[in-house]
Amino acid sequence: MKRPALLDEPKRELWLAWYATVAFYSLYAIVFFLVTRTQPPGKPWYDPTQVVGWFANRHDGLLIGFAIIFVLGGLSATSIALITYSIRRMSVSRAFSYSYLVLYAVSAVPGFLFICVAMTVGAMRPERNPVIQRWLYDLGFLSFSGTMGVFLIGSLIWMTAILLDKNRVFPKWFAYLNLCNALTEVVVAPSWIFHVGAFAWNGVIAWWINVVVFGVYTGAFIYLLRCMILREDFGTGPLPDLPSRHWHTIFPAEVGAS
Amino acid sequence: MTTTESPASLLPPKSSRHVPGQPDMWVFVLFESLVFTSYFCVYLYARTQHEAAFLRSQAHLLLWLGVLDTVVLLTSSWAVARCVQHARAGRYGLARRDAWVTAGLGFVFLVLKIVEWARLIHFGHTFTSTQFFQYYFFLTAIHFVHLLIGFVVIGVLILQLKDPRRRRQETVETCATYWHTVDFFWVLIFALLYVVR
Amino acid sequence: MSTFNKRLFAVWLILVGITASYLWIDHSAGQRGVPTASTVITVGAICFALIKVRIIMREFMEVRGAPQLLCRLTDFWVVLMGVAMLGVYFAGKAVA
Amino acid sequence: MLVGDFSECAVPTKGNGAGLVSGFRIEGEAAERRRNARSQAASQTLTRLVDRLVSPPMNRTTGERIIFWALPGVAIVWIAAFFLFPGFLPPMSPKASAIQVAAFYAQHTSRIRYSMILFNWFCVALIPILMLIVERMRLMAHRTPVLRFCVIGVAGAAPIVFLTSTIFWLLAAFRPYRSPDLTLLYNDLAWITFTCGVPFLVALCLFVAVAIYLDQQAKPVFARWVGHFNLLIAVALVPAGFAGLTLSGVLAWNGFLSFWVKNVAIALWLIVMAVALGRTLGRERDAAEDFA
Repeated sequence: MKRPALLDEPKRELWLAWYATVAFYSLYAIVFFLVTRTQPPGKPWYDPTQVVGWFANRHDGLLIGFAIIFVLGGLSATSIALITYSIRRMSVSRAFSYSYLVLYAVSAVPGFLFICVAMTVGAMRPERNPVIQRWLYDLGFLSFSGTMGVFLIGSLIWMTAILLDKNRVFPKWFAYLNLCNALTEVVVAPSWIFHVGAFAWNGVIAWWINVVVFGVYTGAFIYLLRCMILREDFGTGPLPDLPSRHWHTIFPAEVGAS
Repeated sequence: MTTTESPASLLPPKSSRHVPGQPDMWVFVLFESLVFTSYFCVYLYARTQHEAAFLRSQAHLLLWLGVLDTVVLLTSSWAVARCVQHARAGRYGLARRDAWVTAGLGFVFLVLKIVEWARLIHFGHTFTSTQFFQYYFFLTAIHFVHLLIGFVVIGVLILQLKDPRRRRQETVETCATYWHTVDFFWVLIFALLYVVR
Repeated sequence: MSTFNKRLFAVWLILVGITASYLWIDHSAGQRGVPTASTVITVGAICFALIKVRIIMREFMEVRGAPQLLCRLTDFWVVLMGVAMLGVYFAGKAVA
Repeated sequence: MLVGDFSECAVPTKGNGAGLVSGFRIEGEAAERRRNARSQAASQTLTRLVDRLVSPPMNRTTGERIIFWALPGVAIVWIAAFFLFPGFLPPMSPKASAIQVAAFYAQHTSRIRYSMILFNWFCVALIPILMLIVERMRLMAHRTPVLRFCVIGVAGAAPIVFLTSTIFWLLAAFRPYRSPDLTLLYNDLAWITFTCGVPFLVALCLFVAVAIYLDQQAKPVFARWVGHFNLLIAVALVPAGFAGLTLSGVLAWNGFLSFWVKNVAIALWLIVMAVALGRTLGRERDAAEDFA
């Protein structure tokens, strides 16, 4: 009997989770930006008839795209699990890893389930009363953009864990990047207040700049999680450096410390 | 400018030149500067599109209060810069005094800001009243949040200086770098909100 | 060795001086409470602010004692911020 | 270990020779202190371990048995709620007009309310059962707890989907005389949440399947076929996600795939996983390399 190489790889679970994370974020971006075209978001100032037009415009995209999320959205748990694992690998209390796990497990429901349900229900019956259609439109976008607390506290938890960690699981600059990400969750709050302008849910500040920060942040942690898996030695002390000779370009902080 | 023609003797020798604080903190400084620059750009653009309306709202700000804010924060920055130098020289008592001065001045700034907000809201200028005040309250509030984080940072600094086993010059410098960043963000915000015409 | 650093004090004086000069700019620009748009003041205020930022970085943040890379990087950043802000300002003016 | 001690200690390193020397002295003392503390902690851990070994092994499993045997009770409530809700047998048609839907809620108000209150109470009872699976996963021959975290990550969200749908159903039945358009809206929200809300269940089945496949030991916790079965259930749940696409046919929320296949799959999953869990309950926990 031939055993697949994956089964003998000690880091197999970590790699599976990492590839699932990459797959999930790619899928998420494709569905939200290309299939449903719900990102960049619709205009918050649309009147009911314009909202009906907006739904009509992307009818199939909304239904198919969000159906894909309905099926595969649960894969978001892989990135949460991997990050939880990374925090557990740090020399900090378990309270941090469990907090992160629960916070982000909670975040899935308002984070993407509400927009999927609201937009599907809206696209399903184009003939529905336009005022109610706009109600669904608001529910979709505001629940998606305005779900701030879990990500704010989650990022701060991760940041604190990295700063306290002595096992060098993540570089400290990423902790500060967590702070930047947490601050974007503060910046998005005015989207609950304004219908027009830079602070509305599609505004330059509340959406565009935040999305860029979030993109940088997500790209950084996916890359750093990969580094962590490569460096993982299944011990409890400091993680060894990357086996590459260019590691010091990636973790400049450790040069001074070691 | 005064900065470039400094005597070479005052600078550490080339070989021992080091990044102040964790290099990682500089990633934050540079990244957050970009984020703030993008906010400033959005504000400046909005300004040019509605110049008259912005000027009319801007006239309700008190320039001298802004100048006072700035001077208070600059002084706090000066204090934390002295704190770093004292700590480097091993004068931890003085360093701690300066850290407290920094926090105290930060607190004065905080109070000034709250008074200013209360005054504006009292006269009916709120987050939702005009476009200028939208940006005014947004920029001052996001800076306020950075300042609140700054208090945590100064708290860490004071704890570090207190406990001989924890004292690390690197952490002291890292904390100071954060505080200076909050300071220079305010310098920019002040110029853009109060002075620009 | 004195514990009072004269250099830092001088830096602080300069920074406060620049800040105070804004009062004078403001005084000379407006016609008694009626502010008018002024490109000169806008550009001047932004440039002065950026000079202050550079002084803070160099002196307070001790970049002048840092490796060349950080010196250049921070200088580049100051220029970048200036170019971005003034660029958007003039672009906005052109559009308006 | 040694490296850890070094990094823990506060040593001013930058170009300060004296600091370095005194730093090492401090380091020596601190390390001594730490070593003492550590040996104390080690002896404490040992006592705790001994406690655990001499106490009857039943202690730990009794609680798990209670949770396990609560499952039939919970299942009865679920089945009761399912049959009590007038909109399931047969499932309400998505093609019904607002007037028809409003009339339905006006006519069956009580049965809708009581069935959904029941379901609201007990849908989250899924969580303790999922935690039993998580505890089984501890015994699997995995190197890391990542897959367990994956299951915990979806365990909360899965029943919350059902919870949300009960809220919409209860809202629809709360004021049956309101504008029919609004009742239709609540009805749509409830049905779409209930039917399409499978992402966490699909992911759960996939995670359990992968966990079983990777459990490479002489006596695996779950048999291999349980993994295959989980994959099959995951596939069976997929069509339900597409229920929004059509108002009639097999994919519609009252259709063969989206309603019958999906709900039968969930029921089957519960039954099969319960049987599989029941078989593992008494097993010793020594076999696994417990990384936690």
